[in-house]
Amino acid sequence: MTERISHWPGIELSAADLLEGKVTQTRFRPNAKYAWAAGEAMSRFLEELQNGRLIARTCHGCDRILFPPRMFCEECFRPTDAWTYIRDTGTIETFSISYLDTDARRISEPILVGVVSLDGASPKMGMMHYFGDMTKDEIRIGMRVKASWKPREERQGSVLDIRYFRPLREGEG
Amino acid sequence: MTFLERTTDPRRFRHWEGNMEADYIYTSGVAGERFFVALRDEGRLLAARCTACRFDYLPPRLFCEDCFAELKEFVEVPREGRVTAVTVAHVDRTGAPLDRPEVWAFVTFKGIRGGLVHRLLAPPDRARAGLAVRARLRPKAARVGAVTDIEGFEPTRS
Amino acid sequence: MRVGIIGVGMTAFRPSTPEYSWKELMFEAASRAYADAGVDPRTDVDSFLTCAEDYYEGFGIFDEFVPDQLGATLRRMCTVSGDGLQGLANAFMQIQTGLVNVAVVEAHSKISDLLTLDGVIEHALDPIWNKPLGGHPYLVAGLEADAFLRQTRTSPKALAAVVVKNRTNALRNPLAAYGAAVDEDHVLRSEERFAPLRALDISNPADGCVVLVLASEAAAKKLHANPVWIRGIGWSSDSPSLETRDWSQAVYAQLAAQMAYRLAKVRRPVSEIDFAEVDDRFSYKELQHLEALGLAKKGEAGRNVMQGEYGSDGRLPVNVSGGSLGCGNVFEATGLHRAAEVAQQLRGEAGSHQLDGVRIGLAQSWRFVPTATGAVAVLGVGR
Amino acid sequence: MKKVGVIGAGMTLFRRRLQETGKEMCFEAAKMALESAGLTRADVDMVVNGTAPDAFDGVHMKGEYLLDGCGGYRKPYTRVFTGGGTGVFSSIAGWWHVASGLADVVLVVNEEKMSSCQPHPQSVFAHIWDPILDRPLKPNLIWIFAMEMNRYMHVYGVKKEDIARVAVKNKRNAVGHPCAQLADPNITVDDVLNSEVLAWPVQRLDISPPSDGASAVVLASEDFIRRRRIKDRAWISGVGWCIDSTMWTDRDLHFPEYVARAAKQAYKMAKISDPKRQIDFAEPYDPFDYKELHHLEGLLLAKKGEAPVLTREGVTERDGDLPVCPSGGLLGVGNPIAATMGMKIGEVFWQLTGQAGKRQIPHEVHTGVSQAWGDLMQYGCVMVMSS
Repeated sequence: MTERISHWPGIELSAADLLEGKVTQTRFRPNAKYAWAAGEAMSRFLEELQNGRLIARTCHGCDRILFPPRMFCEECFRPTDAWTYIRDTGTIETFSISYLDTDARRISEPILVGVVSLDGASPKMGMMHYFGDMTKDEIRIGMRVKASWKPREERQGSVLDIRYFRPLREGEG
Repeated sequence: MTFLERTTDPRRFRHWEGNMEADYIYTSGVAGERFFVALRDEGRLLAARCTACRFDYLPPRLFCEDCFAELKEFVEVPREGRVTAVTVAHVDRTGAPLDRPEVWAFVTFKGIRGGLVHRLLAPPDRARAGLAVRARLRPKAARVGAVTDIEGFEPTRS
Repeated sequence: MRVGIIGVGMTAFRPSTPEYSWKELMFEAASRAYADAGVDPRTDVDSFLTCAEDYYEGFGIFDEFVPDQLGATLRRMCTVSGDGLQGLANAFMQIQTGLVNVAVVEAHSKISDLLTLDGVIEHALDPIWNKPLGGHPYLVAGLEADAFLRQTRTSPKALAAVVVKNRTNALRNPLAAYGAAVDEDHVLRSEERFAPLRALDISNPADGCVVLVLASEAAAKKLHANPVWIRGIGWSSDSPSLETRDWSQAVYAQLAAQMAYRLAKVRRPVSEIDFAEVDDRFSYKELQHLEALGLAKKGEAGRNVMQGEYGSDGRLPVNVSGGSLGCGNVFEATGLHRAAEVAQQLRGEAGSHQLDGVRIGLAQSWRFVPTATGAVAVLGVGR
Repeated sequence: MKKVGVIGAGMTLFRRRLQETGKEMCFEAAKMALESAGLTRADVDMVVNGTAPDAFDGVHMKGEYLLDGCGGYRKPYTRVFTGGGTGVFSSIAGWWHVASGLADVVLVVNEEKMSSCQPHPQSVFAHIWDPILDRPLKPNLIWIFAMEMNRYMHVYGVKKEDIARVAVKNKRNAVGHPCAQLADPNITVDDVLNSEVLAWPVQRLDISPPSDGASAVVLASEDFIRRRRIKDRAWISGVGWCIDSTMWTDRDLHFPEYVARAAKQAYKMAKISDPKRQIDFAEPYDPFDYKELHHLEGLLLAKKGEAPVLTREGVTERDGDLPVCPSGGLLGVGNPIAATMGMKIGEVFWQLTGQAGKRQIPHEVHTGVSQAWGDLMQYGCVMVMSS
């Protein structure tokens, strides 16, 4: 192809061409707003977060404790069996030290974020969250952590009812 | 059904709000750029000619959707067109009721494949297919090179 | 190789479903379909397809949020960004290759999660030529309805007859969201929206989910199923550009029907098709589609509906389910709902709206405003 | 099952911003692909479109919007979408259109116009996460990669410099690619390691750039290829696709099991029992440098944790025993998500038919594998092609 084809289509624009309107264009912001029904499992999950607890569902088909909770087991394809609380302590499975916000803008104080597998749920089951009360040099995979909850009156039924996961202190757990 | 247990207190069901919004800039593209520059600077409407299929496209296109030829030749669209279909909208773009209904038309031009969907600058009772119309443009100074440089189509005689 | 539908699962269609997440709604329809087919999705199904569009759902990549509730985890699964009948067509092709023996097609609407439906449909308009004008996207349907009525010399009363028939039919369909004892007066005195269309000419949104299980003839035999055969399927699109598409007829439906009839060896649709479920998300669309499908002569569908030919006891029952006007607009699930309805009629399991002695039925869908895309499936039993 | 061949390919330049509308880009790529196969639109029976989030281009139902540019006017046309996996998946969908016997010739056209989205295409990636579990944390897309990369490095003790070698290799390979956005003949491992830290362990040069672009391939049945006496063809000998659970925080991210399952499906169909021996080169999905390694292991072309070693030893260089991303990949050519088909399917076709010009693998190759990855770290699709 490289030999046979002399012309590769595409007209490149600079940032200025586009952003300063040097080429004709239209601008638009869609009106796309949602209120996703949380349904059976997530409504209860959010309610329990507001209570300061983490809740899971058990599946007797595969004998797992599923977190985040769901009303059906994806492994067995059957309805899950019962609600059960799990602990708010766990282990850092992986993490990142992020210098970017959602819009790819640079921030000076990095965000510590990662996945925590939670004690009481089946192995490797957990959630993504922030980490705090630790520095970017201290955070490591395998670190034991515990949820730092917002005070009861500030909790709204959101994953943000947990501020972040902080290092587990000696004697805790 | 389906699940082993169900919440029966409707107050316990929650929902979570969010959006899928962002700001967009759409380039007019290769054929669009030709059209909108001519509209903005010269007040002309251009169609793209497919020499193979022997017709002229409005809106102009980079390619013939039928024979897939690249279109490079542009011709001017006749000033007068005809209304092919009309509708009277009683709600605005968000679905909210309008105080005064808006008239919209699909306008076609002799010898042109396609046409333009736009506002019909005529009262609802005059809006009908077959009406002869002409594009009313914004004043040159107010034109930016977009389809809104055309204010709409107005009847050629009252 | 013949391909048949061996399982049908549907939830009820409802204006909103706050007690279900989208996942839970899908799980319910899937559970019903698998029970109906007698299959275990974890071991018996080779491929899963879902039909969805991101902005309807509110997700950047909806495909991510599908496999668990269908039993598709660590299996073949994909999204067809199209109507349920396009999903059905792709499952049909997968089975025809011989690679897949049993396939599952899912389509749903969780449109009550979307607060700004008008805004999202507007976002489908051409961003350069149409969207900047600031009109409501349904004006496209208003313009097309005007062109249809005039060119076919159809009376606005024919549109009212479609609405009356379908909303009344829906009263006998327990799944329908919008069954109502509507008369002509209700329709013709309802609020004007996009003249000539009035409020009751436009279907209302509903939530719901439909899952079908498909199998090759050999696999169906192994599962002891009694399939409804997909005798023919077709899909096609006219120009996406409002300006260059054909405004006088539904070319997409005509081409899709040609393909489906060719595969089904249907030569004279009027006499060979026993009943039809066609897209009626705007009242005129039912008439326009019947003509495009060759089930009515051009310009005659309006007169026929007024004469009762499309009623449950008419010559060609159309939208006995209640259609979208009666069941609700379930967006990408529309075509799959119609295929499910046809399959249930052919199996004699349509309950209080069961038709007598039907052997071959047609399901047709359109991808709604602003598209010119649609699909057709011809389903049959026996032979 | 009808035998299916790839008989033509085309692509536009990949650039941060192109002036063409999405449908114009589609047309340019589709026209090129048809011309390279010696066909016209009239020869095409059906069309498949692949394009990733609507929210990049900023058009709801953008498959419908792109339809005429893809050559879909008045033809059976379908869009398929499996996130980043679409770059290979749309060709798999094209394959079943032909292999089923329903079509003789299928045009597959993929597109992405990421420059429409302001202030940055990254904004759109905020919507790919679970609205209740993830989105309240305001996640950035790069977090996904950072978390997966960190886990991979941790479990297998992989060093960052071995990962950086992938970026260097691919950006150098891209020097011969006429469409490349980020080719760099002089880049070094130190450049990558010294580039700006975005979300540790991910640095600026670990990442492929957002791009505008389109690509197209033409697929045809064996009957058609013989009838038209088409010489330049590569046969599709195996396809596989697989999705893992939505619940990505419930599994170990060190190994892409879903890729392995897809690969096993494709190898079984292609009658490949020993992929390391029977596959001559690979185009795995490389939006980030570590992903190439992750995917080589998923494709069973390296043992778990072994891909960095193969890379360090030069095995994956264009003149190595197992050339990987000879096109320059996403890291070098650019990453207009679905349109990366130009490197994943297009390049394998060009390599197998000896048309890759400056990028041609110097030794003889008969079998290549391409792979793409998508959704929330859960989608794998694989295609094996043979000359």
